[in-house]
Amino acid sequence: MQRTDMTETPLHASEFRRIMKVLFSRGVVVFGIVVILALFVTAIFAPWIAPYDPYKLDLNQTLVQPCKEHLLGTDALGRDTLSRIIFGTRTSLMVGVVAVCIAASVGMTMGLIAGYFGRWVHAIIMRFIDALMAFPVILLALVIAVLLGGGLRNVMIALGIGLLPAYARLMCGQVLSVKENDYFLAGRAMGAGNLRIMFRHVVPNCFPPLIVLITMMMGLTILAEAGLSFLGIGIEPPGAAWGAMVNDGYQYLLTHPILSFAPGFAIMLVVFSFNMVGDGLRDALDPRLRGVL
Amino acid sequence: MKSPSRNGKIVEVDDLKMYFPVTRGLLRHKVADVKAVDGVSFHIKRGETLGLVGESGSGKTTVGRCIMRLYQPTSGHIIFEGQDISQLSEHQMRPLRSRMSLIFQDPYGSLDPRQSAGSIVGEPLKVFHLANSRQEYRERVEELFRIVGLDPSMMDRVPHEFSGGQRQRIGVARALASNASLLICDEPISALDVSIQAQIINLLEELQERLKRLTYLFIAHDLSVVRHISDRIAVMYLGRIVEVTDRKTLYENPLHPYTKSLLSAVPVADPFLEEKRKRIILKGEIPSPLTPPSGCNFHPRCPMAISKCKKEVPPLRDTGGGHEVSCIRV
Amino acid sequence: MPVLLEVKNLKTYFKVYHGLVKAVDDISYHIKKKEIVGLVGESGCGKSVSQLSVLQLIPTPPGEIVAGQIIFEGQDLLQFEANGDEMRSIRGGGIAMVFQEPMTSLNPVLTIGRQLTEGLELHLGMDVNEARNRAIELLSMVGIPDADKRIDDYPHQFSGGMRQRVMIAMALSCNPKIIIADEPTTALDVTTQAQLLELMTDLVSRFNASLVIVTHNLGVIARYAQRLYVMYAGRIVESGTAKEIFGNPRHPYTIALLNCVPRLDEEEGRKLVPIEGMPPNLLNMPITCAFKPRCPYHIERCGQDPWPDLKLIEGQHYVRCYVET
Amino acid sequence: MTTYIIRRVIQSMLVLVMVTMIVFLVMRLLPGDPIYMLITEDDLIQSSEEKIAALRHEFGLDKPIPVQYINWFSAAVCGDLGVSIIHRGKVAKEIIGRLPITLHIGLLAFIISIVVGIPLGVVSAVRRGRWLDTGVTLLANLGITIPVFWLGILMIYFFALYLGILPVQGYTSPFEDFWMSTRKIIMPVFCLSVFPIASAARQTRSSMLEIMRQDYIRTAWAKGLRERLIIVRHALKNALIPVVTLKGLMFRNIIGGSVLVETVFNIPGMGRLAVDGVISHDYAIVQGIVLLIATVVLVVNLVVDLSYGWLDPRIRYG
Repeated sequence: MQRTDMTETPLHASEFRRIMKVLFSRGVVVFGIVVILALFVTAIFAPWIAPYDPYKLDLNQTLVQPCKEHLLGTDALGRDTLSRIIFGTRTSLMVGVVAVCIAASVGMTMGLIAGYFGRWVHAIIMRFIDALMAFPVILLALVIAVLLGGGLRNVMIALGIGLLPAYARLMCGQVLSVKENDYFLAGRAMGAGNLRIMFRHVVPNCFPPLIVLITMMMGLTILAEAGLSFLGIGIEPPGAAWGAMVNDGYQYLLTHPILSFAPGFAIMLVVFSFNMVGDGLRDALDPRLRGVL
Repeated sequence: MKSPSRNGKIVEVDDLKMYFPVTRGLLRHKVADVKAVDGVSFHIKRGETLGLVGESGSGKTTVGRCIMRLYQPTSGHIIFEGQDISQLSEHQMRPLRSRMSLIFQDPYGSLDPRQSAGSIVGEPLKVFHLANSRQEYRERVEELFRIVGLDPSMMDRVPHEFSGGQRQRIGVARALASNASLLICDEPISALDVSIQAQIINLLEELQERLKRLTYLFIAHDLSVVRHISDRIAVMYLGRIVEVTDRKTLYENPLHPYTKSLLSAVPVADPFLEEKRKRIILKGEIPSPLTPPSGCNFHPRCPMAISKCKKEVPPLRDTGGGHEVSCIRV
Repeated sequence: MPVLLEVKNLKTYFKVYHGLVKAVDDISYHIKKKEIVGLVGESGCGKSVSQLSVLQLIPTPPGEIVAGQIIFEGQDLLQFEANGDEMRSIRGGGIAMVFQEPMTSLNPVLTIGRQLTEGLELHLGMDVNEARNRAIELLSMVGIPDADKRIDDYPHQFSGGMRQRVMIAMALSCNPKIIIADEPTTALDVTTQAQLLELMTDLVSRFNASLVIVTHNLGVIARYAQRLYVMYAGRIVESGTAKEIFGNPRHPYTIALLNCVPRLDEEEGRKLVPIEGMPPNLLNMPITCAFKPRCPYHIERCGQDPWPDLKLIEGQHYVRCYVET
Repeated sequence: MTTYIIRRVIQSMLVLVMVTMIVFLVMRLLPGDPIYMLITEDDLIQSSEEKIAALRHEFGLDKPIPVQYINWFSAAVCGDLGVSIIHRGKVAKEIIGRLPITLHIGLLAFIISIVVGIPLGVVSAVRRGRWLDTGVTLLANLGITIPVFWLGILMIYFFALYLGILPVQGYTSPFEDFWMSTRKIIMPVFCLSVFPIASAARQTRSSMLEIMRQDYIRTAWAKGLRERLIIVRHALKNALIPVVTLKGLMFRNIIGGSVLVETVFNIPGMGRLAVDGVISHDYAIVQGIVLLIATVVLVVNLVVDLSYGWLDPRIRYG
């Protein structure tokens, strides 16, 4: 009821300020933002923050329980767990950012083309997306990564392919709904070309939900990367990845549970933060998206 | 007041038909046509306002969009400024699009929410390369803002910072930007608050007085608004025009039974008059344009229908003085 | 005729992000038995909220009925718990509503029959068969052909006008004393609108019920209502019989409203007089007259003193204005 | 409705063909000679160039790609997915042996996620803002966050190693020893169902809140109905429509999760087989599994989509 009642009232408050206010009014969102900022800082300044060299083996100091020198203990090769977790932020973030960029750019382009041109273009692209969606992301990424020959770069490509359907579908749906609006018709009525309509009117209006999806997807991507590296795929030893650390620690679970628990907790913290910020952004940018994303 | 022109007619529509195919079943084969517009002929004189009135499903919006060539008509001719545009390609249409503009019903959906008001109004200038410099572009946009009664300092705001009435002014400014001679106003006020509607109606009237050669096709469902703003009025029912007349005759001497019932359905804000008015309440609902009735498609609801009405499609004929009606009983 | 419903000093406020919206601010009105009353105003003037408040259907939060009394058949409805048993027996049973949007006001996944019979089973204690037969009867009463077949259809299989007929049947089903129709025909075509209003006023008198028509369309009021209340910015600014108000409008807002809409019977060349400015923002409103910024007649006092009281002109005609127009 | 079903079935078949094409092309076009999928390493050492060429001809690998695809596809339809290197047997046979294990755990997790997740979401929406809602929302947010493999390890540490009330790992068929089987799958099923429960609860909650704002819910209130009736009869069915879409996707995620969970709990299911296949470059196995899983996912999606028709009359009569 109130929604219609308020429509005649021009909003003077700045949209940006309102979004910020909604975002920062929720504890978990602020928490998430802080964690994500800390994550970026840690990744950039890892060599200065980490107390030890994460790659340095010290066979005199293997499997040390948490103590003053090694807050989270050391692993079977005597490497400091905390330092390896700190360096692991680089792996997680890089995979997350690059894979999301790949997925978003390819997926959005496909969705844009499918939604804008409709008909058989839509049918072919969307059936292809449906086919991609039949494969579990982690399995698809596993296969692609191995076929491409392992390594971090290929994991990023693999996750990018695995996650692109979400972007394609969202973009396609957004384009279709934008096309329903009269301003799309207005563009055609004034004789604006396809490219102009697409990039001046359609694309900008698809962004709010995509920003939300990208944030949410960062969490999912990091989670998937952790799963892959848990299975032993991705970064080559001795590089540090949280998933691999959980797996390495698994065999010492009975005596040194911290080796598995600590990196796993790091994964959870980061993914949780991205999810919460994504939720917050969704509610702030466009409450109507609740339930869609 | 109205400026004369060569043949005096800016638009001539001749036997326009617009059918939308309906597909069904597995292979989405065509099973029928929605006869949205089914043989419509009319003309608009330069500088006048033609009101096109009808209920939802009457095809009035489709007529407007056919003239704008947002649809490819199934058959018939549309002559705009002496040129038959009904079969032109999108490429051939493009230069003509600067000569005609559309004003939409929904002041919210018709403005791109991510663009500033200034760039919405200025977009036709860019599309048609009407401004030679940034300076000229800006001046032109500012002028357009003033013409429609908006403060040019609001150019950088986005649509949601405007009220419904102001948004509709932006829509009018955009329609005027390319110096169009024909404005197709598709229900331009029905989404606005009562107290705001008059502002837009008056704006449209003032514009026509100031820019002499401006012609309106005013599409609406509200007879009193159409009668207020139009010089002549065409009444549509189920894809056909049933009556065309000037505004005075429409109210004083309507001939078609549908026009009569439409007039009687509109209540007047005067209880003394309302007590005396005769009310004609139509039977049933407007049939689907998918399966229009045979003959005169108004016959199932018509209080005057005879058996002949079921068989023959009544032609639109002139009863004198440009008063055209399509009914054999008149 | 005895008074059936009396609303006294009702205030319904909404607490929103930017502040307090006084959607309904101290309104009083009454409805007599078998009367057709109009409630006129633009969108956002609080006319719908005031009606939803009667049945305590305000979404809480953000809305809240802050003060007032709603006396229906000797009981103050505001004493009842919002979704408690007493209130629920009034809803549909004593006072029924017809909403504006026929497209969204019916549940898309339930059959028309199910939506009609549930009220009958609840309020009139009918069993499944009785309720179904009564529902068919009601549907044909509101002019739905083949009611016995169409009762098993879903709302999307009906046109807008037909859905609104179903809504009317639903409202009438439990023999309420009052039907509140909130913009019942705004979303519909003119001829359908005429059909439905005609049907509704006819059925209401057959059922011996009263009807409240909430609308922005002065013509509808002039045609059907015996009395009306004009609302602006959450307040009643003028009230009286239709003939009193249309014959002698006294509040500047009522006058402006009459002058700004085109009329079918108007003289050639008549100029509309638009109401300047915009409808008020109900957020954090001043205590002075909210129409003052748009009012051509306003005097110094209007911007200083709080809203004037309603004062009697003659008969039942009241107006809330400092200025003698 | 019939048209709808037939159209969906045909659509799914088209998607399935697309799936096989993707699998085939990925396997063929990526670096690495497919011939190595067909001959074992021992053979490879002994084989001469001619011998490989002969094999190539025998398996039709010298034919153009489309022909190869058709041959491969017709073989796959008949259940011939090639020969596994490590397992030294028909791939199809190997996979069929593992499939029931994965489905046993996966389907249980899927059902649990529906039975638990949706009511949680409903309750949370109805008690919006109360402590119950806060609790459910927090748990759901954690549930979509926690890495399954890590959760598995936590549970093993706590329930198996620390408390010692559940077996650490492994799998026993329920037909062999039902009690043992159940005890062994408790943890894997729980791990697998956490994410789908959480996302179903989140989706149901937000969709319920959205529906409760609709006009027809107001109509129902105005009729004087009881809150419980409004929730169950008027809101729930509408709210489930978007949830159903999500559940289709969820099944895919469960199968994906089983790759990790089977590794953690050392369960000899398809996921484990796929990981082993990938690590030992046994492509025939991987190809077969991917194909089978995609098919199963598509079938489940189809069933889910058809249940739309039951929920939404607009589709049933569309």
